[in-house]
Amino acid sequence: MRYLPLTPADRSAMLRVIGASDIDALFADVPEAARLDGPIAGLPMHSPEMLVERELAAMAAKNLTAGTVPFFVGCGAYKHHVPASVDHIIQRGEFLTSYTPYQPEIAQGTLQVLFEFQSQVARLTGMEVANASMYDGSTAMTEAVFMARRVTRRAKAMVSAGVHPHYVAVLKTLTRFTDDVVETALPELTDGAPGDDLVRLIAAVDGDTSCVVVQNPNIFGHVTDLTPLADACHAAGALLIVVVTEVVSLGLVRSPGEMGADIVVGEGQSIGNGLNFGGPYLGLFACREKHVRQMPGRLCGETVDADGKRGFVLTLSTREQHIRREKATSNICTNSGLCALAFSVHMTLLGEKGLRHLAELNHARAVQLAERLGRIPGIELVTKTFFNEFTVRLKSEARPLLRELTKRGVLGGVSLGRLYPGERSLERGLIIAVTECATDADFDALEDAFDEVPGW
Amino acid sequence: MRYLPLTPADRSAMLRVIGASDIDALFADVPEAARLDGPIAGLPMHSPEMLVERELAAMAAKNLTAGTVPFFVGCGAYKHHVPASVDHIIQRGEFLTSYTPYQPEIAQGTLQVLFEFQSQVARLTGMEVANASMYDGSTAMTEAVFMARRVTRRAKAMVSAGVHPHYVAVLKTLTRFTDDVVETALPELTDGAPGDDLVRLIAAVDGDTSCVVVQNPNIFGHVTDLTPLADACHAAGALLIVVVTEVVSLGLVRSPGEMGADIVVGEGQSIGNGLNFGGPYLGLFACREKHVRQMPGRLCGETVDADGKRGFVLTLSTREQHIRREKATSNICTNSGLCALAFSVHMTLLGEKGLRHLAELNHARAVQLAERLGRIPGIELVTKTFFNEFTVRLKSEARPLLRELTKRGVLGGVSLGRLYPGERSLERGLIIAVTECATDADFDALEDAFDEVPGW
Amino acid sequence: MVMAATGRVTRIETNDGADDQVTFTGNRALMLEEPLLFERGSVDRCGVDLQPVPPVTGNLGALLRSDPIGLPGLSEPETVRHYTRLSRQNYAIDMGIFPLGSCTMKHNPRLNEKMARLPGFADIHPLQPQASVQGALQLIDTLADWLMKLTGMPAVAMSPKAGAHGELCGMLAIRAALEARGDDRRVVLVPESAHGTNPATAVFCGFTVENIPANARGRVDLDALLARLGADVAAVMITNPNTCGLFEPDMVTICDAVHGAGGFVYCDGANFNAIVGRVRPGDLGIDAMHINLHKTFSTPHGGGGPGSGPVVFSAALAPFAPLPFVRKTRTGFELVEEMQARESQDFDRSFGRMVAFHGQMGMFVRALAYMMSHGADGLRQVAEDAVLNANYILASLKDVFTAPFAETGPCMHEALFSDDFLHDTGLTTLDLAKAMIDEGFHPMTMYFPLVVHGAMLVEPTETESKASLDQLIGALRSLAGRMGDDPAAFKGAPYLAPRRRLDETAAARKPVLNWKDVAAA
Amino acid sequence: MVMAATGRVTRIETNDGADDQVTFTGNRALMLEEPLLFERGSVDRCGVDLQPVPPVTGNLGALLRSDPIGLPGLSEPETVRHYTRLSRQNYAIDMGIFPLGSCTMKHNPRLNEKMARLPGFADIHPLQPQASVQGALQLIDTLADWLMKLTGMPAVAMSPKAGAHGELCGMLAIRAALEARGDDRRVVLVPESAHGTNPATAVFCGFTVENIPANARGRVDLDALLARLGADVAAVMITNPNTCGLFEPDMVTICDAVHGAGGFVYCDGANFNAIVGRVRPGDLGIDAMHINLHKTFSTPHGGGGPGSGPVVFSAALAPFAPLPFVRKTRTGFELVEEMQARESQDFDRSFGRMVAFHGQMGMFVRALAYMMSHGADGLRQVAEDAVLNANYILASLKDVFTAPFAETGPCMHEALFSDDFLHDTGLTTLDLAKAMIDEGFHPMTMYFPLVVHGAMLVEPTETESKASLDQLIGALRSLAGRMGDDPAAFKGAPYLAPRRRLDETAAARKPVLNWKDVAAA
Ligand SMILES: Cc1ncc(COP(=O)(O)O)c(C=O)c1O
Ligand SMILES: Cc1ncc(COP(=O)(O)O)c(C=O)c1O
Repeated sequence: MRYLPLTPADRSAMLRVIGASDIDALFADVPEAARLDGPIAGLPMHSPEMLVERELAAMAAKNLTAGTVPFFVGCGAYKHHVPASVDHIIQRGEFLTSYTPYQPEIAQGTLQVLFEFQSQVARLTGMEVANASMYDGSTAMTEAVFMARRVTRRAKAMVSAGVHPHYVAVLKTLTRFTDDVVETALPELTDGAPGDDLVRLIAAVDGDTSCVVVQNPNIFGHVTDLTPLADACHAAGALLIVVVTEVVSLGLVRSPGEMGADIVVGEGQSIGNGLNFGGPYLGLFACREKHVRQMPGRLCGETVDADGKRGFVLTLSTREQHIRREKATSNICTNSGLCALAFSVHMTLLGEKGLRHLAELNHARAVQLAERLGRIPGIELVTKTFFNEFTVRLKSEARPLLRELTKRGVLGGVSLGRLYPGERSLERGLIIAVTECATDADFDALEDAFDEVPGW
Repeated sequence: MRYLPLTPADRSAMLRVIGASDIDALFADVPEAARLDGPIAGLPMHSPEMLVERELAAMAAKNLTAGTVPFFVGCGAYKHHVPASVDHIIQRGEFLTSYTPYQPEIAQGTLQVLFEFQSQVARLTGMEVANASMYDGSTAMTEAVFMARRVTRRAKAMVSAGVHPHYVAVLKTLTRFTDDVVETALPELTDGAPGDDLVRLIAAVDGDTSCVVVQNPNIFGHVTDLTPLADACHAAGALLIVVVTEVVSLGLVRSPGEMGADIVVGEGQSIGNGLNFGGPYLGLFACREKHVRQMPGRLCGETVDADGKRGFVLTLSTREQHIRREKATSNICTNSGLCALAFSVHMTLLGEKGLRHLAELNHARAVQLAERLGRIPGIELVTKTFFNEFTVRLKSEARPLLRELTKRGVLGGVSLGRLYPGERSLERGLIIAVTECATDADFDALEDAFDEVPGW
Repeated sequence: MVMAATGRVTRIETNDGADDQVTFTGNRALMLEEPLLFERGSVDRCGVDLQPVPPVTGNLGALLRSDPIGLPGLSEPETVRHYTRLSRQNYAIDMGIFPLGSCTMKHNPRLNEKMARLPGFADIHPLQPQASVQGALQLIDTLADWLMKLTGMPAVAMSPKAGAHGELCGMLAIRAALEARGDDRRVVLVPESAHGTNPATAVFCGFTVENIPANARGRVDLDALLARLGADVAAVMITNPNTCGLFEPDMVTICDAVHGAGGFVYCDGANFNAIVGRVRPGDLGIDAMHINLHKTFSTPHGGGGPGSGPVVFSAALAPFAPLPFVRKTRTGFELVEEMQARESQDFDRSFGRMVAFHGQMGMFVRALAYMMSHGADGLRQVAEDAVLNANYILASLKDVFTAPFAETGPCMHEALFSDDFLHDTGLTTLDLAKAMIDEGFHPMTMYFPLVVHGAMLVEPTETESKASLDQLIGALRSLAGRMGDDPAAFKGAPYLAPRRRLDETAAARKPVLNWKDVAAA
Repeated sequence: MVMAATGRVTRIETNDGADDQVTFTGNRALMLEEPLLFERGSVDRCGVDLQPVPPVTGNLGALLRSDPIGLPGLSEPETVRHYTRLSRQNYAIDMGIFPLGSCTMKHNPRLNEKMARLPGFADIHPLQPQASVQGALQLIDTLADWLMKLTGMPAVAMSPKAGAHGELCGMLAIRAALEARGDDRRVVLVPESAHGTNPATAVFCGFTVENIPANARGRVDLDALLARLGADVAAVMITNPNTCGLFEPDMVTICDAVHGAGGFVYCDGANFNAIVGRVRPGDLGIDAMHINLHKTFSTPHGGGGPGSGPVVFSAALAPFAPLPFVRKTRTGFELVEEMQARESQDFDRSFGRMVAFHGQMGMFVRALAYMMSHGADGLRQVAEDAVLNANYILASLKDVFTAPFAETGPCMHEALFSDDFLHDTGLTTLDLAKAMIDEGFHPMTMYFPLVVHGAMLVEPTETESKASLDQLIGALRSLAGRMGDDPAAFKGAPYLAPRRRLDETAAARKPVLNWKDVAAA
């Protein structure tokens, strides 16, 4: 087998050194009953690279890829162009096939990248410190709520109706068996939605509240000024947790830090990482320096070596499971290191100038499409203040319409019917994302598809 | 522009250091009349990576790719499966973006690879020394004829009728303005063709002959024992030059060295390199040690460093243009280094065991297809002794038939009509190549296509 | 360090710390110093070209960001060079043996990377209509089928993002199953040899953890375990093969006893690579086990992640598995999300969603490519060669290092040593590790598991050749010898790496986690 | 060296050659020793899996190879590691500035690599029916159009495989043109500063070469050239900008004079990168010029190749251009091969085919991607920045090195220095070069061109940042200073590279070009 270096001759020579009669002797501890005497039935035998490639390519060919069709799907994962050099760099064996940098003297490459990544994320979010990544945005948000509890010693988390429903679901799952209290609400498919939501939160935040969790831009694409909410939180001694699912927005929109956030979590996929059908993605986690010892996940810090040269190491590990075990701030071990590298490389290529340009381009294109769709009878624009994603109310249910658009080779967005199954009040909502990848021809194709589908 | 690091600020700072008023001052030597005052007209301006990618992908999409259709085209370029690890390694920046190893202390990677490559090629061809590559098989053959002239001080090269017509054309072009004499003949579309050809050559080789050039397997796929020819050459004091256009054959067929060749040249594309519409390819060049100082191209040799450690350097450079100028053995400078690396990596993955297996597989599949096609009325098998490629005589002209097959999504081979334009005696010949990539379904598709095309 | 870019005179660190040689750049030939991105780049540099922004008036008004962000950019050439130089300061499996016990650093086939990048997998959105991603759902279903057959378990949850996330998945299912029968036992028993994620996970979902000691043979102390079982014990989290690299021979007994006492058995499957194809954990009686695709099935670690941690379940826990999951239908494949689940009988007891989308698709593709390449026969050989290599290491070093459990018989996929052999040298496992760096090796896992003193856990994996093992063995024997002769030299190691020994204490005392322009400040 | 694999004790080479430190493996942390493939592998090892061979009887009989071939194999993990380790012993443009004059080592964009690997370009056969490769022919035609417009020439031959092959193409066309008018002049004038391929090429197609001296300003000695022109002079081969990095100001005069005397002007376009977008060689009156796509248009050098050397032609030479070539038709694109050419009036004078197929498609894709990315505006900036960088180097070093032609004004894309400044040190350009290696740089081109003594030709290219140039300048100034102080140290350089200075004389005296098993022998 091509991945196995040992030859039959090697194996017998080694068995001799070990003093074992045969390979079975090494599995002597396995109870008789559990020993398998041959390959497991019902599975194919080994296969040449060429045939494996053909079989997988055949599966891949059955999927409609974002790059080949008019594409407007968002809601927490976005189609952006990733420069070819990003993929080249993350495929360098020294990055791809290394482990967590536990031996810093021969892991300065990974460590410096993490230090640079943390510094980029801190600036982007307007916070003081960021960690070396979490699994994704949804798990990062849950970790933030737990961190807020450790910081405030309070159990009640209030979650905005504008937070991605999958994120809320994850939080609910993880708090289902703890005594944490999670208060949330359903969004309404009416204009200026976030306003009411924020009013509700500001009114309700109290001395039992550990944190208020709000997403900006929110699930409908609404962008809001969170300063009043931050003030209310701080007045009540609660932390404001801001969730960002489209990090490109931070090139154009005021940062959560500037608006008063205490913890910022986000999904970093948009920068440097592909859609990958949902994973691997990149959880961003940043906060105020004063709370650093309550942070989950890995942290890379600066230090010096025996000769006084600057170097980097993993630090504050006493927060982590491999040292602190049941007292750890989180159980996370493997994180999203390589996705963080891709993010950092892409962000380096962009730089502040490129990021602002990219963000402006995304916004302008979204505004253009929103105006075009707004003119179509049966489509009402719900989101008035947005970045690159907005919600419309259709004259009929959105989910079946989307299926029709798909048949016409257009991926038109995400239906609220899929995100909020069974919620009649939302079923006519459609969320449309527009990035730099969408061409005018794609806009035309979307409009035409709307025309073609009979009476939705 | 993304590839240009200088900022406007950098540029003016540097101009100050130089003491130049502006950039134009640096182009002062250019005659007024020839100065362009702006971007050249009729060409597009700079373009984002994403748009360049789309434009080129659109062109690529117009081509019918070997991997997606039943494919039987050969004649000097072959579709083989190249393991993914080969491409990964040749994309390592340290290999991809380095130059000819003129500073050996920091080019040991490239140099050791070349030494290993030379050693692999020598073994494969059955020769004593091989160089570090030529452009491709056709130019390597021409260089071999010139080398034979230097060695024998004779001017007449006799070329077998079985040599690839493009190779012969290149030789004729390069000798058109020298006093070299090239004798050649047209192949005949009859059985046992190479026999007659060899008889002719054996009879004709004489004291004026510098070399006899023969291809094995020949253009029709015939494999022949060259020993008698080698004896005749040596008796006449001429060199035998053997051309191999499908190196995989050397895993199964007796080596040219064993048959008495003095120089072996070949096209190495089959191992490690893709079809690439004809280039870049890999010229192989090997010979007897006694002639090494007459060899063209680069040679890598073993030596030691100041501490006595083994290392490698380019050597015998006094043969080369950068030292010897008009007295050089060849004008070649840039060669096919990276293609040689790909060849060497793939050959390392195969090893002797894998190469023999691959060759047996190719041969067996070709035999299977030949038998199937032999049973089709209107198709006559011309080649009886072959490796993975054979020639058939059709009941009508082959070239139009191939176009018909192409319309049906089958790339059925190469017509002699294309290789020998205007030669009526050959126009019914079709050369069919079969590699490990061709499936039984591909065989069926070819047969069906023959059926479908009306009355050829 | 800013200076290094423009060239401050710095000394070459010679291997003995002397400074008889100087380079202006601080570089050492091919070992190049690289400043921080923040020192190299600037906010006005850019390595991308983008279409012009169409002239439309935006709608963000006062929400527009006005503050300088402070993100440096670089042109593409500078970017490629920055990261290429940094990468060269890393050790990696592509460079040599990476014998980190418990981490399973095996060869990462490049075919897998190629397959994961097929647009049909890499360029599809998790929320596309299901009709447009049937091939992706088929791939997940196929991988799930492999995992169930290899483990002999009836169900699998694919969405967990890594091993620890898989543990969470398994323990949540146990919590849900207990709740479903109105049982609120809270104690989870964890052997002291367990990986840190086990206790951390248990606590994360509201359990309380109690440790079970290891016996003199490096296995779970069966008597202690049985003695502790009772009405308050929700589950036992046990690693098999365990973190000493040993198979738990009493696994079946333990499972029966735990079940008998009304509890569940969670198996940490991080070491599944030692037994894949030779033993099906399901045959031992476990209830749940996560599988690190980034260990056993060779998806690359990428310097810390991403991973993927699918969890297989027994019939008892299957109904509580998380959402979403893939189901085969007459017409094709269906991604079962909330709504359908509510409707369907058999899944209405799912404990819910544990991640935004459907898991680590990119890792699924790689793992399946790896499984298909090996096949059922190859995977069995994987386990055998992994175990053979580890025992070869154990047999070749047990006379120079202390091998606490060698007397109990062969090990599985990793060889455990303790530091007793160092007692009279004044040196530690760490000193040995740093000396290995100069020899061109990545050290083994240090100080884990906690059951032996100064643990050194060596996991060669099946993708190391005999020659590679012989070189490691030779070097370790040579070091063991030299530690006696010249201990001082070891305290100073490493000498030849990009950095000498780094001060981790200083880093933690006053953490610098975010670049601050010293010049500016 | 076999031993290194299994671990012979070898000394660490410290920077001062002392041996106070030892590693067992011979490795120096991340700088790893790697034995030869022939020492690592064996004929029974294999890194591929193939379908079984169907049981058919072959037809090769006595032609079957029976002898052992002696080709070692390795498993995939060992193969990836072997080549990864070797690669790390190379310097490359991805690691730092590579200022090899005349070689134009500029950044190689990864977009170009990606595009060249699109199956639509990489997986098509040169002999497929033309209807099945219209996109490929379109790409060649598009690239040809760019080249003609950038050079201001009416025709281009795409098939030459590299620069020297392009020279051959151009000189063959000149030979054919002369022959067509029954003129058998044989002399080709070549400036002494010319690259070695120029004279070698001229002789290769039957010309005799005469050298033309350079003048004190580093340009062709116009008077000498004019004086030599006459009825026997077939052509002048001239490089512009020339290999001293200087523009030939008399180019137009020269072309007129040569034409007046009935000869042709071949221009070596290897330095086109200095003027692309600022000057069209066609406007200077030349007849033929090759373009190294692997220099000006950034296709990677790959450690020695492959390259690509299209040749542009004047109207006078166009009819003699080689076959095959691409022609636009009403319906699409046509590859004009022999037969059609015979039929067509305008191409029946082609000198024929110079390579088996149609040239370096893989390089064409990369070069076009590069051109489209830059656009007409960006390419002009390329030339300007290349020239600016070179002049910055010249201005920053001319006081410490000898810059023979600095007084004549600015240079173009490369700065030339001679070794006069070394006279009293007893050191050579080579010693300086080897010392640069320890500083982490690839040296500049040494001892070329031959017109100045101990030449050092520095070509930074436009893809170097100012910071990168400043570091190089700082290091060179520092070295220049130290050469006086401690010459001995320079004679021993390099100290920190994978190898110390290598003995090239020994290598040539008794060449070892093919591995022989010393053990066996
Ligand atoms: C024994 C054991 N359990 C659990 C884990 C955690 O897995 P992950 O890092 O994928 O979260 C690891 C990983 O190191 C492990 O070795
Ligand atoms: C001035 C000059 N002419 C010609 C050549 C030959 O080009 P190639 O190496 O592509 O054959 C070179 C390449 O180094 C060169 O620098």
